Amino acid sequence: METMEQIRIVEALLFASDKPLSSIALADCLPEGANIDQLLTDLREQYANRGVNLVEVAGKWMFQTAPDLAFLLRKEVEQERRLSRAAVETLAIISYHQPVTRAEVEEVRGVSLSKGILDVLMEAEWVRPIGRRRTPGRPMTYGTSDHFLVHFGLNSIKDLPGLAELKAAGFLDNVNTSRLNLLDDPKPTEEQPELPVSSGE
Amino acid sequence: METMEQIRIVEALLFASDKPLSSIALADCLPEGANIDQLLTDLREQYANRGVNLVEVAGKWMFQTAPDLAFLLRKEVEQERRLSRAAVETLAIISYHQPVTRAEVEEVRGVSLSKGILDVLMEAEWVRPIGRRRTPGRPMTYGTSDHFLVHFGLNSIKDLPGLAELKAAGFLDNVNTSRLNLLDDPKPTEEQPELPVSSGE
Amino acid sequence: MNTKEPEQQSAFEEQASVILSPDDEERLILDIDGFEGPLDVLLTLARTQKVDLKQISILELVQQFLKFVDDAKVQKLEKAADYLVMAAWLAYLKSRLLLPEETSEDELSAEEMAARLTHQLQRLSAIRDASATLMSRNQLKRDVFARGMPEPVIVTKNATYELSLYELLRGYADHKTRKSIADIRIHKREVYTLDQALERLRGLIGIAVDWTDLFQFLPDSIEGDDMTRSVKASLFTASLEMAREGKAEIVQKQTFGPLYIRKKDRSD
Repeated sequence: METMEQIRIVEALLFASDKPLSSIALADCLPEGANIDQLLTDLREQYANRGVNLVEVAGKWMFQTAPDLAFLLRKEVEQERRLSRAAVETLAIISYHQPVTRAEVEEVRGVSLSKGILDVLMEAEWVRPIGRRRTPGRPMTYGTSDHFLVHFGLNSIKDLPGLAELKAAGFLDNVNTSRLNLLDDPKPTEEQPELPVSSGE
Repeated sequence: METMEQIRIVEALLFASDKPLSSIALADCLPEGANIDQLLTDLREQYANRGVNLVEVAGKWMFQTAPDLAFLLRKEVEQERRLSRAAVETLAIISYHQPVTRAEVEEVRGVSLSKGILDVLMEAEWVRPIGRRRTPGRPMTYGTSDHFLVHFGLNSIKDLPGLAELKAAGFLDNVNTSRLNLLDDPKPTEEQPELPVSSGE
Repeated sequence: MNTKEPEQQSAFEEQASVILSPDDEERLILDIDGFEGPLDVLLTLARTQKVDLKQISILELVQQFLKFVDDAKVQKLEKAADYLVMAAWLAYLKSRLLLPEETSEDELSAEEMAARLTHQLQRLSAIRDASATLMSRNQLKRDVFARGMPEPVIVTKNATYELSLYELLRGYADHKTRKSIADIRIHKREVYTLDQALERLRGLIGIAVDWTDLFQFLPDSIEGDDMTRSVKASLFTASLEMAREGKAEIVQKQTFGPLYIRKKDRSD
């Protein structure tokens, strides 16, 4: 099979889907030995200047409209109520600090987390429980989902904007959760991804 | 705005839309004076040999997997339910004889219509009530929907082959042609002498 | 560490004296409702010092915060719980900063406590900037869009039924085929029966005097080739029947020639 034919197949599969597809899933539909990575790179190249672009998100591939056309297509999202400032901040803390416990989020923000906020973020499928901390009380830890990556157009958590700077400044070091008791030394806690919540897609 | 930029916009709009778009709707998003027909023709040309094609159905435009690659999408399709022979025949009669009442369908088929058949066809969104006959009892008339046209890739109901064409295509091999000519060969029509049902849609 | 304390202490005081300005304090008429907790208030207050967060005067910040809580707690004591705890801690910090430090192995120095607070404020500030950056990214379904009509429709109702155009046409053709066979059975040809022919012939033959062409007796009302053929056949059969009964005579002078018939009255 010619390369062009293989590209057409990858193109058709990706175009037909409204969700990102992994290169493995795509390769399943190609003849054995097809160089899927090369095909994807070529296809991305071919669409680079079009109204639709091929992007890599959450380690998978999908077509989406070109970012510079957002002004034409932008929609005030109806169902998703606008996130409160508290929810946005909580989401940011969870995404940059993950895995992170509720108490740690509260520590960073300096205020207790009102009940609905985590619910909203989990309902939007941006945040999910990841496991439990191996500390007294075995608190649940939270992190972001693949859906979060797809929504914000990130290939992985490592691509979060400003991550390196935050890290370099020491802002992502272990959070001392003995809040308002700044006398204690922060003790590094070890994450134990027990009780992995269904690793799902 | 350059032509390429306008093509990009049309491309993105068609890609992101959840339904086929008319050239008028597309033109609304373009600068005044844009030659939308030329843009669509160019875009169709550009996608002609790709894995995805730009097609015109029911007078509107949409992207669609290239027909020769449809096999790629068949995996999902297999789970779908199949129509009974009676349902297929009823659908065929409605499409050729529309607008047609239930009683007329029964008369043409020579058997009464079991209750579920029309329901199934309407659930599949292929058949819709069109209006009411101006005859005693004001019976409901039925016809095919735009979805029907989209599903079967027809631009208009007039594109259904006539009996002569069916015969030529070998569909009617066992039928005595002279006999066939005596039968009514309804000309699919789009005119609606009926009283319209609430224009809804 | 202990030996450095006096220096650090003075550093804080210096800082405080430089930055403290009555204007700033007066401008801050604050309400708890507008804030996301005590750290948020502290951050806001720290920003009024108009310096890099690393350079803020902790002493001034403490005083600003204590004043803020004093003003606010009258109205919203319940909500102020977090703020009161923070106020108490800051008051403690303030006393540590102002008083000569006791040496202690276990506790952090006042300087370290202040540094930690500064760090916390910087961290919150940084995460806020990050969250703003995150939210300003192009978001799916808001700024960028996936395929609006995905084709491997798994959940959509529309696609529950599968039917190709071929099957649709096949269905119509099959229907037509069956219908055309049914037509042959159902549409019986109209015929002129033998009884009808006999009745007609018996009635007319008496009127005619001489030999008459059989087909002169054809009814006027018949239409169509089929019916004409049927009438002729029945009249012919009727004429044979009458001849057999001895009520008529038939003559044909040549092959395929006309048949002549006349009444034969036996009673004569």
